[in-house]
Amino acid sequence: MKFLGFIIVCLTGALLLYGTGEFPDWGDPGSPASMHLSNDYIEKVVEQTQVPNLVTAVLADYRGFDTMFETAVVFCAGLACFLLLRDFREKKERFYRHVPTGVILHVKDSKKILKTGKEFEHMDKDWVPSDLIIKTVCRILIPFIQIYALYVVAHGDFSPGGGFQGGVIFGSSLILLAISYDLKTLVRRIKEKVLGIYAAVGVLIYVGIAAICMPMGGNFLDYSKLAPLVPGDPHHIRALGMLGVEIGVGIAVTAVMVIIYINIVSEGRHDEGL
Amino acid sequence: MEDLLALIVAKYNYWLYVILMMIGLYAMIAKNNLIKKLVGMNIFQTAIILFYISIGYKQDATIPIIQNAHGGQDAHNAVIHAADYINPLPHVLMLTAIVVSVATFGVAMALAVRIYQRYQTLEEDELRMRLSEE
Amino acid sequence: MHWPIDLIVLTFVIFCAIAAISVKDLLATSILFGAYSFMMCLLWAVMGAVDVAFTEASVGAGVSTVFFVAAVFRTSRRTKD
Amino acid sequence: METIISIKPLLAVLVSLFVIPVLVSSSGKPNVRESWIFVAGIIKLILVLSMLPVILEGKQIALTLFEIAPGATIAFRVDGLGMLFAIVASSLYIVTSIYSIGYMRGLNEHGQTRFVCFFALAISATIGAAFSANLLTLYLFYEILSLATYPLVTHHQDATSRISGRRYLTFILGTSIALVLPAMIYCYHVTGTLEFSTAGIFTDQLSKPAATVLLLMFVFGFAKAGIMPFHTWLPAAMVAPTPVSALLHAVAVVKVGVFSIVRVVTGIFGVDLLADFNLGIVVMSIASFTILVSSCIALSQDELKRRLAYSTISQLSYIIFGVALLSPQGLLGGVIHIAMHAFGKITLFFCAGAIFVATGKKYISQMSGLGKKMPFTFAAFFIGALGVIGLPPTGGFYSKWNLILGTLEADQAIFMFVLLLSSFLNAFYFLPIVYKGFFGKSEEEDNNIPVKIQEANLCLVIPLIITAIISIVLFFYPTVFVNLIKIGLAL
Amino acid sequence: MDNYPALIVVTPLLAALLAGLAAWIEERLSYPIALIGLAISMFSAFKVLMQVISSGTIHYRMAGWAPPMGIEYSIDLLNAMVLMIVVSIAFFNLIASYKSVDQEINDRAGSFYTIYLLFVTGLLGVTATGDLFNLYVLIEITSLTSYAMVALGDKDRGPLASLNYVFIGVIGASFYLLGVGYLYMQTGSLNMADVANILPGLHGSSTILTAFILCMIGIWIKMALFPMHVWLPNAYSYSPVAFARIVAPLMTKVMVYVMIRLMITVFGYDYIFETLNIADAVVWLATLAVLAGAVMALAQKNLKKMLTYIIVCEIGYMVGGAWIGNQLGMTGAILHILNDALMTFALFLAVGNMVYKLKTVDLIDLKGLFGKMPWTMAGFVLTAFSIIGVPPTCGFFSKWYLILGAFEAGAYHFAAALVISSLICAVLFFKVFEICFFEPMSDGHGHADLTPPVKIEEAPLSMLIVSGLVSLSLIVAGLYSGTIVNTVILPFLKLQ
Repeated sequence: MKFLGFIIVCLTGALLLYGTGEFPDWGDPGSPASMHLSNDYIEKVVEQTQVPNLVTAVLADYRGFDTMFETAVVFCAGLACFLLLRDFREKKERFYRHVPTGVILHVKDSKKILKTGKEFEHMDKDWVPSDLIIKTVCRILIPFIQIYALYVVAHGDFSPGGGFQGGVIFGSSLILLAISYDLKTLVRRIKEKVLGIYAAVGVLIYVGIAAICMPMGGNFLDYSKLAPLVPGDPHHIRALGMLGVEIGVGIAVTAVMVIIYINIVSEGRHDEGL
Repeated sequence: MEDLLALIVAKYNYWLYVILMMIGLYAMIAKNNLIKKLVGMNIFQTAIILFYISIGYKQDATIPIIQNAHGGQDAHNAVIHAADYINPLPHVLMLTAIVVSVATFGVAMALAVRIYQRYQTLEEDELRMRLSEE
Repeated sequence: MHWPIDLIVLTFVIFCAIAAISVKDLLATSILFGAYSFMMCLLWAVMGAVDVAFTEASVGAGVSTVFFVAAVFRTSRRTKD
Repeated sequence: METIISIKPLLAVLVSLFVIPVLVSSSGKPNVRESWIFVAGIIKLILVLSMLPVILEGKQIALTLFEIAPGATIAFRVDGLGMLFAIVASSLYIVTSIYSIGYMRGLNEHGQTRFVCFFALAISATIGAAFSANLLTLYLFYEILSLATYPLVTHHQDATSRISGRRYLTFILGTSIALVLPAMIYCYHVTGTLEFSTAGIFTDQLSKPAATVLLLMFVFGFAKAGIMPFHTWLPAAMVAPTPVSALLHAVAVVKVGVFSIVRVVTGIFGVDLLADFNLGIVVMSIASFTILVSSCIALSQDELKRRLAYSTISQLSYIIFGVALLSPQGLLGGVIHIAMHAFGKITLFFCAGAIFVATGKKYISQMSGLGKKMPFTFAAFFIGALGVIGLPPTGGFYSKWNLILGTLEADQAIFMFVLLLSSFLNAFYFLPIVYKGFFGKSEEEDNNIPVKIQEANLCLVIPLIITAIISIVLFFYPTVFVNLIKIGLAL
Repeated sequence: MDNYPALIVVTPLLAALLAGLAAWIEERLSYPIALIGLAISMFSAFKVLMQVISSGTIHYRMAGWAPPMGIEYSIDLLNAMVLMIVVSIAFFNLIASYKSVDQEINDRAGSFYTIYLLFVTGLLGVTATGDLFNLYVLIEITSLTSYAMVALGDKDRGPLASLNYVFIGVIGASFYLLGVGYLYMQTGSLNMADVANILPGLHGSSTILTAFILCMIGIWIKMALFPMHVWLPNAYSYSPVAFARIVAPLMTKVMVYVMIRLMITVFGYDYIFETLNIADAVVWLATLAVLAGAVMALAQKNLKKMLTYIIVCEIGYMVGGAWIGNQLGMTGAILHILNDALMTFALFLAVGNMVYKLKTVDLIDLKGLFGKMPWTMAGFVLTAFSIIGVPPTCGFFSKWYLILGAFEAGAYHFAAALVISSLICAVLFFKVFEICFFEPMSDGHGHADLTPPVKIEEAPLSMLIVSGLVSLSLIVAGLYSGTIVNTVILPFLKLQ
C-alpha cells in the first residue's frame, strides 16, 4: 500500500509539475487569470452593487448561487452529523458532586436520578472543569466574542468578513462556553431543537430572499428587484440584499458548528463532553 | 544565478503547493490511521486552496477592497484601476472551497467516532482484521 | 517585494504538514494541524487574500481544531504511525 | 407486387398475449381457462386464414410499428412463406391445446396456469416470427420465443429439468447473442437496412470470405434449427411435458430456427449472391453431415422421445439442405417440408405422449405388443412414420420427391444419395417400432392374459388421429402450400 | 420571463429546508412536503424539456448577471433530458420509499427526506449548471449527502464503507477542482461556453492538457470507472434501500453526463480526438471495465453486490461509447444514460421489494421467490432481460447503437466486450432465476399433489406499482428509442 501510494503520489506530482511548466509567472499582472474576468469585477462591482469589498460582492451577488449551495452544504453537514451520531438513550452510570463536602458519588443504575441543585451537582465522568479562573475569564470573554462576531457579519460589505466567518466565530464562542463550563450548560442554554430549527431557518432566509426575487419579476437571486419591498435608498438595495443573505448564512453556520461539536464530543448523547 | 533566482521567485509558489499536495495525498493513501488520513485530506484540500490563491495574487496590487468607497456615492468620482487590486474571484471560490472542506471534515470526524464506537480502533489493518474475522 | 517572508512561511507550512502526519500522538497532530492552518492563513494574508485568511483563521485554526480535539477525546489518542 | 396496410398481422400476434391476463385471473377454474385458450386459438387461426386469399392473389400485407433507426424497423409483412408457417403453427396450436388438456390433467401436473400462459406467449412469438418483415423483428421474436419456452422446458422444476434447461439456454440464447446479433448488426452496418427482399440486401459490399463467415454465423447462430454441433439442446429439452415437445420441438421452436435460416438465405443474402459465391455447397455439406449422423444416433436411442428428437434434427437439416440447393425444386421441397414434417412429427410425438399417459412406458423396448392395446395410436404412429420417412401416401413423400429432383436440378447427384441413405435410416428406426407394436408379444400375452383395447383418454387420441389424417390429406392436396411457396419465393 | 430553469433546482432545495424544519416541529409533514417539492420540480423540468425541444437552448442568468461574470444555466436538449430522468426517478422512488423508510429508519424519517432532497438538488444542479465551479459545489453536495446516507444504512459496515467513500470522493472532487484551476489559470474564466471560446487558441498548451487529464480522472473516480471503482460496491450495497434505489441509477449516470458535457461543450471534439490521441487507450480501458465488471459480478454471493458490479460494467458501456469518437457511439452512450438509469432503477426497486420482505438478499435467501413474490420477480425478470439486451427492451437498442458505433470506428474489441458482457449477464441472472425457480428442489417430478402451493407474500402496493410501472417503461423506452434518438439526441449532436 505504502509503495503503491508513493507511486501514485509521484505520478500526480509529475503531472502537476508538467502542468505548471507553462504557467505565467507568479503574481504576473498580465496573466489571463488577472486580465479576463477580474478586471471587469474590479471596475464594475462598486458602481453596480455599492459594495466596496469585492470578495463579498462577488460571493453574495455575482456568484451568490454558489454561496447558496455552500450554505446548503454546511446545513447538510450538520444534519449528517446529527443523523450519524445522535442517540437518545440515557447513559448508565452518572457522577454527582456533593457541593458542601466535595464528595463525589458514582451512581450505577440509570433509574436512580439525584435532584441536582444546591446540594448535588451533576459532573462529567472524564472531564472535571471546576476551575474558577477559567470560568470567570470565559464568562467575561464570551459576550465580547459574540459582539465581534455580529460586527463581522454586519460589516462584511466593507471589510474582511461576512456571514460565514461571523457565524463560525459566534459558534466557537458557544463552543467555548461548553468547554469552559461543561456540555450540560450549553445544552441547557440552547435546546437541540432550537439549533436544528436555526440551521434550517438560516438557509431558508438565504433561499427565501433569493426566491422572492422571482415573483418580483426578476431572475432568481436578483436583489435589485427587491427595491419596492425595502424602505430606503433603492441605490443600496443590492448591498442590503447581501446583508440579509449574510445574516442567514451566519445563523445557519452558527447552529451547524454547535451541532457538529456537541454531537462529536458527546458521541451524540448530549450529556457529557469536553 | 540572478535568473535562477528570478525563476525560483517566479514559480516556487506553485512548486511548493505541489509538494504540499503530494504530502497530503500520500498521507491519504498510505497512512494507516484514519484520523491521519483525515489530516492528509485536509492538507490536500488546503494545498489546492493555496494554488488558487497563488493564481489570484498580483504584484504591486492591494487587497480587493476598494478604498474610500464607503457610502457608495463618492465611489463614482473615485477612479478605479484594475491593476491596483488583487483578483477577487479566486478568493471567492476558495471561501466556498474552505466551507466545503470543513463540512466534509466534520462529517468524516463523525464517521470516525462511529467506527471507533463499533470497532474500538481506528487503525486500518486492525479494522481489516476485525472485518475478516466477522 | 516580500517573497522572502512568503518563502519562510511556506517552509514552515511544509514543516508543520510533515510533522502533523508523522507524530504518533493524535493530540499533538491536532495541535500541529492547527499551527499548519494558521501558517497557511498567514501565507494567504501575505498574498492579499484577507477574506480567505480570515476564514481559514476562524475555521482551520479554530473550529476544525476543536472538532479534531473532540474527536480525539472520543476516540483513541495513540496511534502506530 | 402490391402491398396492403392492415392491422391483422399485429392482431394475430397479440391475440394470445391478450388472453394471458384472463388465463391468470381464471387460474382457479380449469375449464374456464381452457375454453379461453380455445377462443384465443380459434380467433388466431381465423385471423391468419382471413389473410390467406389476399396472399394467394399475390399481394402482401404489411404493417410498420416502430422505427428504431433508418432501415431498422419493427414491422410485419405477410408473404407466402410466412403464411405457410403461420397456418401450420396456428392450426396445430389448437390441436395441441386439446391434447395438452388431456395430458396435463391425465398426469395431474402442477402449475398448469403457468404452463398455458407461457404456451400462449410462445405461440404468439412464433406467429410474430412468421410475419416479421425484417431481420430485426425476426430476431426479436426469436429471442422472445427462446425465453418463453424456458419455463415450459423446465416445467417439472426438478434436477434433470434444471440441467436440461441450462443446456437449452446455453445453446439457444448463447448462440443467438454471440453469433446472430453481431452478424445482424454487421449487415446493418454494411448495408443500412435489414428488410427481407428476394434479391437480397447486399449489392457488392461483401467479399467471399466475409459472406462465408456471415452465412456460417447465421446458420449456426440460429441454433433452434439444430445444425450439429449445436443440436444437443433438442434431446435435452425432451424432459419437457409431451405437448411442449410436440408443438414446440416439432413445430414452433425448431421450425422458427429453420424458418429464420430460410429467411436469411433467401431474404438477406439472396439466392443469386450465394450461387455466385457458390456457398450453397458449404451449407449443404454441413446439413447432410447432420442428417446422416443424427439418423445414426437416432437408431441407437431406446427412449422414444429421444429417438424422435434425433429424427427431428435430421429432418430439420433436410429443410436447410433443400434451401441450400438454391434451385427452385430444392427450395420448394425444403420449404414445404416445414409443413409436411410438422404434421408427421407432431403425430409421432402425440403418440409417444399418449403411450406414456396410458401405460407409463417411455422406452421402445417396453412397447412390444402395445399395438393391440392401443390400435388407433399405433396406426397414427405408422402414418406419421411414413410421413417422416417420406413414403406415399403422406405429404412427406411430396417434399422428399422435390428435394431429390432439386439435387438433380442443381446437379449435385452425390447429395441425392445422402437423401436416399437417410430415408433408409429413417425407415430402420421407425418401422421396427410399429412392427413390434402390432406383431410383437407383450408380457401380458406371455402369461396369456386376454388383451383388451385400452386407449388413452379421448383428448389425447383425437388430436393424433386428426394430424395423421391431415398428413395423408396433404399428400393429395399440397397445392395451397405449393402456391404459397411459389408466391413467397417468386419461383 | 419564466423561471422554470431555476425552479427545477430551487424547489427541491426549498422543500428540503422545509422538511428539515418539519422534522423538528411535526415530523409527519416532511414526507408530503418532499413529495410536493419534487412534483413541482418535475413539472418545471417537463416544461423546460418541451420548451427546449420546440425552441432551442435556454439560457438562464442567476441574479441577472450576464455570463461570464454571473453564473448561467444553459439548458440544451441533453441537460433537459437528463434533468427529466433525474427528477422523475427521484419522484417515483420517493413514492416507493415511504414504506421502506418506515421500516429501516423509522425515527428521523424527516431528516432522511431532507438529505434525500438535498441529494436530488445536487444532482439536478450538476445537470443544469453551465459554470465549472458551480458544478464542483453541487458535486460536493451530492457526495456529502451520499456519505451520510451510506453510513446510515448498514449499522456495522456502513460507517467504514462511507469513510472510504469520503476519502476517494474527496480525491475525485479535488482533482476536478484542480483541473478547473488549471483551466482558469490559462483562460481566466469559469463559464463553460466562455472557456470553450477561449480554448481553441491554447490547444498546444501543456497546462490545458493537464487540466483535461485532471478533470477526467476526477470525474472517472466519481463515476467509478473500472480501476477506480473500488468504493462503489460497498458504498451502494450498505446504504439503506430507499437511498440505494436512487443513488445507484442516478449518481453514476449524472457523472457520465458531466463527462460528456466536458468533452463536447468545454474541450470540444477536435481537441479530444484530433489534438490528443488518447481515445483508443480510453476505449480499451472501457472494454476492460465492461469485462471486469461482468466477471466480478459473477463472483458475488449477494444480490445487491452483484448489481453494483453490473453498474461498474455499464459504466464501461457509456464511457466506451462516448470515447469511440463517432456519432453512433455518442448516440449510444447518451441513449444508454437514459436506459441504464431506468434499468438500474427497476433492478433496485425489485431488490428493495425483496429486502422489504426477506431482510437479506444473499442468493441463498432467494429460494422459491417466484412463488412467494411473483409480481416483484416478473419485474425483475423483465429488467434482467433488458440488461442482457433482449429486444424489445431498451437495453437492446442502446447496445445496438454502441455496437454499430464500435463497428464504424473499427473498435471490434469493444463490440466483442459488449457481446461477451451480455452473455455473462445472461449467466448471472439465470443463476439467480434458477435459485428462485427450482429451489427448494421438489422431488417427485413436480406433480400437483406432491408440491404444496406456496402462499404469496408481496411487498406493499406502493412499491409494487412503482416497480411494475418502471419495468414496463423499459419496454416502452425500447420501442420508442427511435423517437428519442431522432427528437433529442441527434439534434443535440448536430448542434455541436
